[in-house]
Amino acid sequence: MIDKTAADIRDAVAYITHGATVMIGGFGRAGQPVELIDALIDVGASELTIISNNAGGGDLGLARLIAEGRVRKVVCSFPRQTDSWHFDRAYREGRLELELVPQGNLAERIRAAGAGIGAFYSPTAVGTPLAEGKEHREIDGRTYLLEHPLRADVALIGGLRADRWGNVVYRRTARNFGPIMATAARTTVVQVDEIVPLGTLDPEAIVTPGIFVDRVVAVGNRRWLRDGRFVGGVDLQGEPLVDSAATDTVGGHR
Amino acid sequence: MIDKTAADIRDAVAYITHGATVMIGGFGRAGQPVELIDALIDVGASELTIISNNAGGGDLGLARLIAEGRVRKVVCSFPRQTDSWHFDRAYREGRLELELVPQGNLAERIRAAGAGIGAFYSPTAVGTPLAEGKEHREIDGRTYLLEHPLRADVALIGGLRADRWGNVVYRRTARNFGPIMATAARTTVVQVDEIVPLGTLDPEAIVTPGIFVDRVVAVGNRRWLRDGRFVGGVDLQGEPLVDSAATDTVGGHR
Amino acid sequence: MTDRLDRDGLARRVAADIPDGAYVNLGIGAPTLVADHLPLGSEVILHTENGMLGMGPAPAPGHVDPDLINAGKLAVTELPGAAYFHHADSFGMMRGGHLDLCILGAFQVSQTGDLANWSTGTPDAIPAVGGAMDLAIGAKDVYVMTDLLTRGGESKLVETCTYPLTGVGCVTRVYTDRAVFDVTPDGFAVRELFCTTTLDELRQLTGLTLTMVDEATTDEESR
Amino acid sequence: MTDRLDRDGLARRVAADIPDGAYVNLGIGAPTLVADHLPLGSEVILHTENGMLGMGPAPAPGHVDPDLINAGKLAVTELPGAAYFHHADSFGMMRGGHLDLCILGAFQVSQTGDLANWSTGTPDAIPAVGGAMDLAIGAKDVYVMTDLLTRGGESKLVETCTYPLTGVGCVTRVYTDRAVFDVTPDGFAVRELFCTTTLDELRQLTGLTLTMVDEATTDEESR
Repeated sequence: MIDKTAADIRDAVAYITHGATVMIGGFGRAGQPVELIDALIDVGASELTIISNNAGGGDLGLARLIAEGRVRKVVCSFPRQTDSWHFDRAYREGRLELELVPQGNLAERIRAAGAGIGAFYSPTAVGTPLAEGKEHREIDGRTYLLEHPLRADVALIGGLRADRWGNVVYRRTARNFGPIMATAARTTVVQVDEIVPLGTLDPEAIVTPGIFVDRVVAVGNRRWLRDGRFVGGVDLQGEPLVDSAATDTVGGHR
Repeated sequence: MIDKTAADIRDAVAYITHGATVMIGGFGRAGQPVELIDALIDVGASELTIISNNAGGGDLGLARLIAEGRVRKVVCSFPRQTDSWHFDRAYREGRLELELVPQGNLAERIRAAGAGIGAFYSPTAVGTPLAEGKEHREIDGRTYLLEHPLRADVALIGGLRADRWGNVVYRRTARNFGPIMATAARTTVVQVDEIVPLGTLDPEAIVTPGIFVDRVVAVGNRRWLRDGRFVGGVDLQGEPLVDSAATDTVGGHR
Repeated sequence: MTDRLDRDGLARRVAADIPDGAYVNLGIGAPTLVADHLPLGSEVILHTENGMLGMGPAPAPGHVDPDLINAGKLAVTELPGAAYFHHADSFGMMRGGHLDLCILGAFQVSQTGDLANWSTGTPDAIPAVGGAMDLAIGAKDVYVMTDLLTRGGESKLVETCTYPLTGVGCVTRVYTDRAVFDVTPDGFAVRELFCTTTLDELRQLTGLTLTMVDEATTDEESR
Repeated sequence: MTDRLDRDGLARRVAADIPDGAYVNLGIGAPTLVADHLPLGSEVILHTENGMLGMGPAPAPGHVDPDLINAGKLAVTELPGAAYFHHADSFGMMRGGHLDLCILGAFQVSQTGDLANWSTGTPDAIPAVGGAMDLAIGAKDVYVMTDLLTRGGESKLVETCTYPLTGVGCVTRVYTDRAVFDVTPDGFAVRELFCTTTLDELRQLTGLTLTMVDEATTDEESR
């Protein structure tokens, strides 16, 4: 019988070792597996390379992992947030390496790792500073850059519901990087609000089939989601967004 | 207001012209848009290049299109079926060109076209006759072949339900090539059993978002699915499979 | 200041040019405001890079769903007909040319349509690119929405960008507070002047040789 | 014929080696039979290339669902826990190395693990490859299940394949009606003899220098 559920969240991340490469799902707070990250902090691994779209906000989750000095390098598209003070400080003090990847190339490189693609040609970033050092190739009159797969030792992902086979569904825009990261890591661990009996999830609506998942752990309602102000965004000039009730001052014309 | 529903199935395929490249969804009969193909036959386009996993079975759908002499070339992975007599004859008589593509490369090339990938390196078919003429490249100690996107003028797809925005869900293994073909054609036409009001389809379970779809047309219950014997398979030696009730003689040890 | 449109006026002007049924991505910052001015009864389907089509406006206070945000990480809502998908699918949608239009902010736009909007190149800044480069090269049309001048009074329309590029030759039109510009093979052409702004003023402010769009041949020239 | 296993016996023998919880693709033809012999109570999750995990056995007569078929286009059923996905995802699953095991038929297997199972190279045959090449290079282990000899009496285990290849060096084990063979750096090693078959007989039938697997070092040598 297959049972991928882990009763203790620390067991689910226990094998993450010093120097590991860890993918962390989420876009801002949505989909960020905060409880798994907390467990990872407890377990004690350090010198980690983190692959994630952002570099954490506020004082919890990925931000806390960085604050605790566990991260050596971040591969991401958008580290700069209103509340990314922990990343900002570590980066400015030179304690953290940053590899900046355009968001679409980040996603496609992760997908390529999971799908066994050796490399692919992307049109994104041609002619920009982020194209430097990359192989250029003209195909049908358009220039592309050669991009390589991004793999990880472990992926930590936030889902909504899972069953004991490791089938996972997500919630709204919290889906984001979860489904592709699940395919690109040697070990994939998913936290969900709830574990449901096998056969409960609609087979037509399962987003991550269990084949990509090694451990699922139920964390209940994620109360931290509603703690404090709902922040994390930044405008084009890097200025903080205020909380969402005040969108009028946010969507402004600068 | 957006309304992609076509009342008359012939209107949905009217712009398919002489010499067009047409993707046709389906794996065997599952997901094959038979009604759309019938309409295409009525409309009269010929000299078509067809991209489809199989080359039709029995006397309807893609098989009938071939029988009517409308097809110049087939790009597929597995033309040989128990009941692919129309393809077989046209091919043997030299009336039809065949480009054989391993199924995974076929799928990934279609996806690449839809996702704006210039080309990609695939490990499939290395060292086989199907690698001939392709660029080889070693990446991290493994050999890959360069594969290019496969595009079409039109994709004809069989789904289960759609709404007026063109959002589509599929049914079981009839999903197969539909979602990727929808992304890879200039014009995508989907036949469904039923068109449902906007907002009825679960946003978490929509497989093909309407952005990829130009026309949807309701065809009701597909009675042809249950016409005649359920055949179409072939064993490793190319011998016909008999109907499914007699699996005992099919799954045999040869 | 009657020589320029205010931000709402500009957002309304941009919105008026978006056809019914278009699939549109609104970049973070000013472009977000366009959503509030789409013509009533028209269905424009908004894409957000973090995995959604059919994005609705900001929720009522107290109805924030932390799992439902836009690319700027602001709370949004879901319209009937919405669909969710993962990040590789979302960016495949962009890169594959399926979006009709994307509206972005800018630091600079060159007369050949180069866009600079992700970095001012200052050495102490923390670099962040997000989805800007994918959007710039992916959508069928890329419109820029911005003030014509920086706070320091410099023109954002330039001969050649001095800031690091986001995309090459990707911008097709620029909506500013003083005028609308098409990017043509002959450089910027003024499509529409706002308020009391004149062509000569624009030439002075930008230092560029500007022409008026020849309406009869707009469609040919503006791409 | 007590010198070889019958097809059910062989399918049972293969099934016994599949661990609980494995993700397995059964090729069309003989390998399909393995599904009927999986140990009771073990959960082996079957993948079918046309977009499904958690595939169940053939339906009862009269319960055929034409939208629910396997790679051989035979009617199958859905187990609780099943999931559907499209073809690019299905083959990404294979190519990305996520399947533990794939069991294929063969025309020939070489002593270096090359597999030929899609074409006999006869000029009048209609070529068809399907997913064979993707499966061959994708799964963590590729087992072949076949008669040792062709109907004409020739060995399917060969020094070098003469038929067109499906994949290079991909086969890790071969289950035949007379013996089980591991593909090792030193060629085929006999893992198990069936019925009255002897090593000498196998050497005669195949014309190959065969050794017995050294059980103590199997795990090291057989990959």
